[in-house]
Amino acid sequence: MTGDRPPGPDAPSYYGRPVLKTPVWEWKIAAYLFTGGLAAGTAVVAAGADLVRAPRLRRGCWLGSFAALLASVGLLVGDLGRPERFHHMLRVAKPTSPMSVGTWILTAFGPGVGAAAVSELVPARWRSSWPARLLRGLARALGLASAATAPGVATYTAALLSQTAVPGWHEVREELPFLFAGSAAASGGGFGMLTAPPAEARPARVFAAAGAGGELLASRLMERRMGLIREVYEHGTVARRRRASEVLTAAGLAGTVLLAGRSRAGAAASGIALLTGSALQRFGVFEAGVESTRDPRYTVVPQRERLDAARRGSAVGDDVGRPAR
Amino acid sequence: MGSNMAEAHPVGFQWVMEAKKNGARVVHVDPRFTRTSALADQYVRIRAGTDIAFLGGVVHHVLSNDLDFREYVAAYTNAAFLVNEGFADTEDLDGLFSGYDPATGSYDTTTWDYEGASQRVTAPMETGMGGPPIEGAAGGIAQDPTLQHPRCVFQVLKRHFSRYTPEMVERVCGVPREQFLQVCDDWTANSGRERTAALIYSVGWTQHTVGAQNIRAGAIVQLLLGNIGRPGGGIYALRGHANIQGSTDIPTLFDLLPGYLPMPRAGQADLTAYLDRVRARNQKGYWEEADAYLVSLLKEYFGDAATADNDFGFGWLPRINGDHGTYRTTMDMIDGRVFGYLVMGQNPAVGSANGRLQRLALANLDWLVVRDLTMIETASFWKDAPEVETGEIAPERCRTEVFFLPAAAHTEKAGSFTQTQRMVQWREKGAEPVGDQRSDLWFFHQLWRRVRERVADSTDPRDEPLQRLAWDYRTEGDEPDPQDVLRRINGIDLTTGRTVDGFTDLRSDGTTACGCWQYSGVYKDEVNQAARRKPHDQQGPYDPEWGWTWPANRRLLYNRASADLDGRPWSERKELVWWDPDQGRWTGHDVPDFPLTTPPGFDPPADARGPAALRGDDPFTMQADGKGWLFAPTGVVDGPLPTHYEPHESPVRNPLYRQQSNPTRRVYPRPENPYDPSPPEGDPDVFPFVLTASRLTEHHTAGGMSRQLPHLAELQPELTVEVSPELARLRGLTHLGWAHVVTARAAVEARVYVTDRMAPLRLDGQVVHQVWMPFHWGPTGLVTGDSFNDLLGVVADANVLIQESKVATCDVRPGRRPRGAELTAFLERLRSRAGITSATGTTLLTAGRSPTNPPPREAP
Amino acid sequence: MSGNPIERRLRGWLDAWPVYRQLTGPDRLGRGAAAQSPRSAALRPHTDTPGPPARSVCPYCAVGCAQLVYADAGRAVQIEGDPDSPVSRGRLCPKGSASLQLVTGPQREQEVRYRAPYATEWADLPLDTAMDMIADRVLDARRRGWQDTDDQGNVLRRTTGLAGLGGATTDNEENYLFKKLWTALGAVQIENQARI
Amino acid sequence: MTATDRTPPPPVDLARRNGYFDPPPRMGFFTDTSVCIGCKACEVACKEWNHVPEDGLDLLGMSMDNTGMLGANSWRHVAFVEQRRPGTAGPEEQTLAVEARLRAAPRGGSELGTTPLPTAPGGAVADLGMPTVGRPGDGTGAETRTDFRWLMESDVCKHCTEAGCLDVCPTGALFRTEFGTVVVQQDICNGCGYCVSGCPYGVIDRRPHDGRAQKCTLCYDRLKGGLTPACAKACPTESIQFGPLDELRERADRRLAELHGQGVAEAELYGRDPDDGVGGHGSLFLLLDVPEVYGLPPAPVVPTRSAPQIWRRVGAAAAAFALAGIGAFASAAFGDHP
Repeated sequence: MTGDRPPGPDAPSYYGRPVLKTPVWEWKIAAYLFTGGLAAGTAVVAAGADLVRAPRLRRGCWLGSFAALLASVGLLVGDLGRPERFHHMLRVAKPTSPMSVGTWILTAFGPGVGAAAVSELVPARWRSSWPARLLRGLARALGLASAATAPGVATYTAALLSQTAVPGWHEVREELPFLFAGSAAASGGGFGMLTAPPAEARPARVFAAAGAGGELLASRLMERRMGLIREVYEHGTVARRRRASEVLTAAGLAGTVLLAGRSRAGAAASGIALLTGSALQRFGVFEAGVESTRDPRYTVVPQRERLDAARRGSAVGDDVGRPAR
Repeated sequence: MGSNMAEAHPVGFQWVMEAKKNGARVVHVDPRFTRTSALADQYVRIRAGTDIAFLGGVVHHVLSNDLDFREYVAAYTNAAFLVNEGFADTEDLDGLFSGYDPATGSYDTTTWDYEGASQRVTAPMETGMGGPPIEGAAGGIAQDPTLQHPRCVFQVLKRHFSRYTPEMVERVCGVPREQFLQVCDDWTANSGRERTAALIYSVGWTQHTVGAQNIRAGAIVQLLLGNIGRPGGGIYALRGHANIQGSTDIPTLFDLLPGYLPMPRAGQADLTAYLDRVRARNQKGYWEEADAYLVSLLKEYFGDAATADNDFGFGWLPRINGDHGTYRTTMDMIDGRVFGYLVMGQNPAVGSANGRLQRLALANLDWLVVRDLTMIETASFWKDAPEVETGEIAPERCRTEVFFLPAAAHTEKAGSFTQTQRMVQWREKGAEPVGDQRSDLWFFHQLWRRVRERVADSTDPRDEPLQRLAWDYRTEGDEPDPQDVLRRINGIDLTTGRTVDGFTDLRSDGTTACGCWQYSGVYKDEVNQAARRKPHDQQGPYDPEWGWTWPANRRLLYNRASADLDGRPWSERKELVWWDPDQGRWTGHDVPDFPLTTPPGFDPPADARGPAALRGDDPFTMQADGKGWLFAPTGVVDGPLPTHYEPHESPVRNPLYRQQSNPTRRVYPRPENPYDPSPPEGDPDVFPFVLTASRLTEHHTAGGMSRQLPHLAELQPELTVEVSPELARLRGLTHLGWAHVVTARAAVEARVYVTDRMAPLRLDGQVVHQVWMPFHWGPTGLVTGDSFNDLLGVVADANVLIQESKVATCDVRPGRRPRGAELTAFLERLRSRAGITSATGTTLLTAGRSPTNPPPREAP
Repeated sequence: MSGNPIERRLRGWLDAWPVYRQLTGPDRLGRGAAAQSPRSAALRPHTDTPGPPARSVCPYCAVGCAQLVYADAGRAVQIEGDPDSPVSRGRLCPKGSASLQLVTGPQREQEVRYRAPYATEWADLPLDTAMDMIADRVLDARRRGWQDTDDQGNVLRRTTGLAGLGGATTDNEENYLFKKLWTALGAVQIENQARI
Repeated sequence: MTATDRTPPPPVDLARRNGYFDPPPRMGFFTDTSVCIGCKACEVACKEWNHVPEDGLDLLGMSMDNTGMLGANSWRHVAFVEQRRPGTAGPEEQTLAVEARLRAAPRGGSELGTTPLPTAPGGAVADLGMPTVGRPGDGTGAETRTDFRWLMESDVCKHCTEAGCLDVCPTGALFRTEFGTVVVQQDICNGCGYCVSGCPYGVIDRRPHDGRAQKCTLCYDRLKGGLTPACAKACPTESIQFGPLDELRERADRRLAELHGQGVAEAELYGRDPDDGVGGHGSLFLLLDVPEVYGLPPAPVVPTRSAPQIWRRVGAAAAAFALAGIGAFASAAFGDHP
């Protein structure tokens, strides 16, 4: 008898109360999305710079990566309800938990970045000593290994958000990894452009441009495919943040292509635009998820539509939800 | 009816739900759609205080359609008995019965007699439990077994309710005709040989100026349908406190001694005079043996000092000569006639009607002792009463000396509670009290010890009973062993020193001592029977080995009525006890409520008295005539039959009679206790709505045991007032907004709940809005709020002196109430607008004519 | 498997690490047995008290639901329904279920509180002193309110100087002594919730 | 979401699949709302046993519901719906006032069950301008309310066969017990909060100050002692039944058939079907209306089912990211210099 009730956004609810809990994650997690992506992006740039012998780019990016990593760890631990138990993360290795997967990826990623950064910090007068050389060699190997895990660091956070019941994150799971990958690359490249002279920073620019382009593309694609959840993405702070992000990213992209190769200032401006765009994108997506849990319709309506569609299509029940009555 | 069982007695409600699963039909009649209504098959909305009109309608329906269980009615009730020629009905006197005295506001009940018998007592509080005495009941009462005689009870009843038609029910109660007839159909269809129906009530019936008659009306329906004394039938009073049943059996009440023996009255010079008032010399049934019960009690009270020569110490008992009820006493406190007050486990400052009256009384005492688990408003009134805010009570001017003594909790002491079906259940001690926490047993023992010390050398005769008081209970530490107290309550055969087996062992010659005859058997064989805990899945459906039920561990009273005239169960489905001709005795699943060897066809000799005078078809063994009373010739002071009277405060003119309200109700005209006059005396303009109240599942009474507990307080954190969407629109109230409810006495603020569970009623072209509030709040605790009871006035049922707290008139206004002196002024303004003085509403007689000259009746 | 204490220790340490249990046991995904902590494995209900529970009755309404009171060192640790009861079959309503909080919560007063006439605050008072004072006041109020006869000369031999209220929440045995003592004192004003 | 990524495994031997040798049968609840009297004994009994603190002395205005939602401090929640017609939400007078207050709350009202709403009842809502159409006192109202009913439902953790909260927990604090139930181990949980968003039912939440995730344990300790969970034991009307899940499913089917036979066509089972989006519940419900009316999601799917899809996309994105990196440097190493 309820099957013939016209589907629509005016679903019955329990006094308008949300069905889901809003995420307990605070701004720290949104910030981590950015710093994690930055750590990954800069690690890739640093390792690449190492390989192509671009020392200033390498040095800046390893240090940047390490700083972003430290910030990430700080933010992650700080968001815990029981920070002193952060090491419990290493108790299990759960493939079903993106956070567990992420923890292990970060565990693999971290030491190399740390070693590389420490090695970069060795004062010039000690560099030729044998322990420093040993460290350098080790750091290089470890840094390259870290860079190999960086794509994981850059993108697993999309899984982290998507594999939740939060409509604003779950519904965009197809595009979110690309959005985040692009965002990470843009920020990593952008950071590279900021720290190294244009002459050395070309790979960073290419990387940043690819990332920014990817990010913009993914963002547009994501919006086009949205269902009801579009309401959340197109309204309020979320929409403002993401619009700003897109403008900055686009500007950063243009700057990267047109200016950054020529002018240090242009490179810096473009890099800052890309970094800011990346950060705003993360906050926008994060907040979209939070916002989407505050109204029961985003949870209920798609489910009800699916259920009703399945009932119309099949007398025995659908394949995702519940049996027909 | 009159009960919100699912909310107030949730665990008891499991049996209703189980019955429903087994196919029973559940009907709920209530002013408000409650959690009980939600689970019922049918919900009937009724105007508060019109239950008798509804039930009278059922009686009318049953009688006019010949739907009564005729065999049962003719044999087991007094339907065939003839009523005195002088009797005049409310139909004759426009709402009054014969014998009304306007000067005293009471009845001379002599015209209500049976023909051929006589009764001498007019007040039920004079007769105790056994049912009022009827002289000559053991002999012959004139009767017409065909039920045709115009003066036989059956015909009197028929005539009395002749105008209680479905149309009249609709006019009075606001119940649509179809809904009412559906209830009638269900009730009658589920009564008779094969089926029985149960009736459940609570204080929704008792807390009215027609409280006793509400229950009488239910009893009449159940008797007519053959639902008394039979499994699945009956009338169940669901009581609200763990031991409220016990505290009436073993009473802490002014008018009763243990076992519903009445308190001696002024003028009863000796034991014989007392007994002659309590029971007739030639009546039937077990109450005829009241002498054995009283003498055994006196032997328990005074031990060896009670002898046949000194009337067993009867003379030491104090005498009453009127109303010493809790409200009267409260008013006496205000008037300075009471100096000290001991309150234990009760919270009158917020829990009794007219809270201001209560608090002003507390403020005028010399001393007050409060014993409770937590700090309650009754102990702290001098600093947190609303009257402190209005300036009526000032701590520095309030002389009441207050002792707060922390009490031990139920887990911290052993003892017995009697639950609502008369089952006495023993509690073991599970934990230790801490600090100064003590049991009440300790308190009374210590108080006795100290008092005794102080009067030990007295020669004043008034100290004699204290000196002679038998208080030799076995002690454990510094308090009596409760098992020993229960053993003495059970009764001791003084010739052997052993416990008696039951009340039939008690003697009037001083050879037995018994604290409460009713509880005789609870310590049978020197074993605490109340402590028995044989699991229910290891015994039969009546579980006789769990606890102990008075009387005689009998689960169902008057169960002789479950068998037909020949002693066979009315039906196989409904068998309970029956006559076994082979053994020559009554037997069955329950303990038979009948002399065990009196056969069904027994006709006693003319000179028989007491239990021996019971005929084989007299199932009501405590009644003087052995019958179930459709008509109460005595014992009910406001009429032999229930009659619809409007509540004391009502916006509606009584559609049935010119007599508006119960003409015998007890009014207390005092400045602290103003009433809103009802039609025809006053107009319902200022207080146009009907106010009613009840419990929430999540709280307990005035909240002393729930408002302080986070796990309960969070479930219902604030006082609310429930109104219908229609009333909300009418008064501009919004859901969750503030409103204040005002009566002639007080204004109380609460959060508004706009809900479809409330709905206005249309009667006779008049729309009546009802307003509901819970009454659990007060100024202390985790969650606080105004006290609902402040809104109520004190006006009482004359039979039992219970106040009418289930219905009053009120207004609801948006916003918060005025505070402090403004509040006083605000109320004063409203009262003057409504013309309310301390005298309004106290005119009892409104029939308008002399009762001796019956006026022509108005067309219905 | 090995007698080497270091190896044993290492193995014990490894066994305590769920990741190791995941790799070596049947719970590969670490969502069940492998993730169980030692505390969880050893968990027991706190009704595992030294002695049997006291068989009690709920103190709220008059349905008379049976309760089991589990106590440890004289203090109640859990109160729940007694399934043996034919009345309640082990069930309790929210109030009955809150009984533990009722008897062990911080709202319980533990000491005598005394408010002298005209005082604006509570004061302490030893219990014994309080009882002596109460006994004196009871006798005094009794004396002042004493009535030997009524207007017509009928014997009353009673006092209306003191009143008592309570009983619906107290035990039969307590009520019995209350009424008995009150009656012996000649006090007639004694009431309880049954009339309210 | 369009389709499932895989067919759930049959729900038999759930505990065995999670590494227990010879486990007891899977235990669960069957909450039959058709006999619920809304007494909230379950809420209190649960809190008393599990030492769950109060969740706020907050008048919510949701009929008799002052708990509002399951949460860290409410492991049982009794929902109350006053319905004018089946299939509709509660009365608009109440919803209007309540919803405004919920929207103003930091977590949209989903903090209920954990913490009180920050604004006082009525405080957030000015006079909503209730329409005063019609003459005052018109009509008795009774005649238009023939369909009126009052639904009550005791909600609890679903103990899903495929539990979103458990799957995403990175510490193993949330785990599948030998009884097939889902429990947070309080000695392990570090309060990462992932489970809160992993649950498609809004059940689990983090307790402020304590910092750990909290929800119904199906009285794991009591089960270990062979006892019935506190809520089921207290429930006066057997609205909450506890037992082996297989048995409960049969009981639920019988009860549904019984109600359908009595003409209660709107009765439906919730969480009964092992093929649903979470592989079926460990705690089943018999509802008298669509789940939305009780604040339940009508057809939730455990997010874990999207994991393969998500990881494929993540993999592709990571590859693209890596390629972009490699490409950038390859172009630098081998390409033309600017």
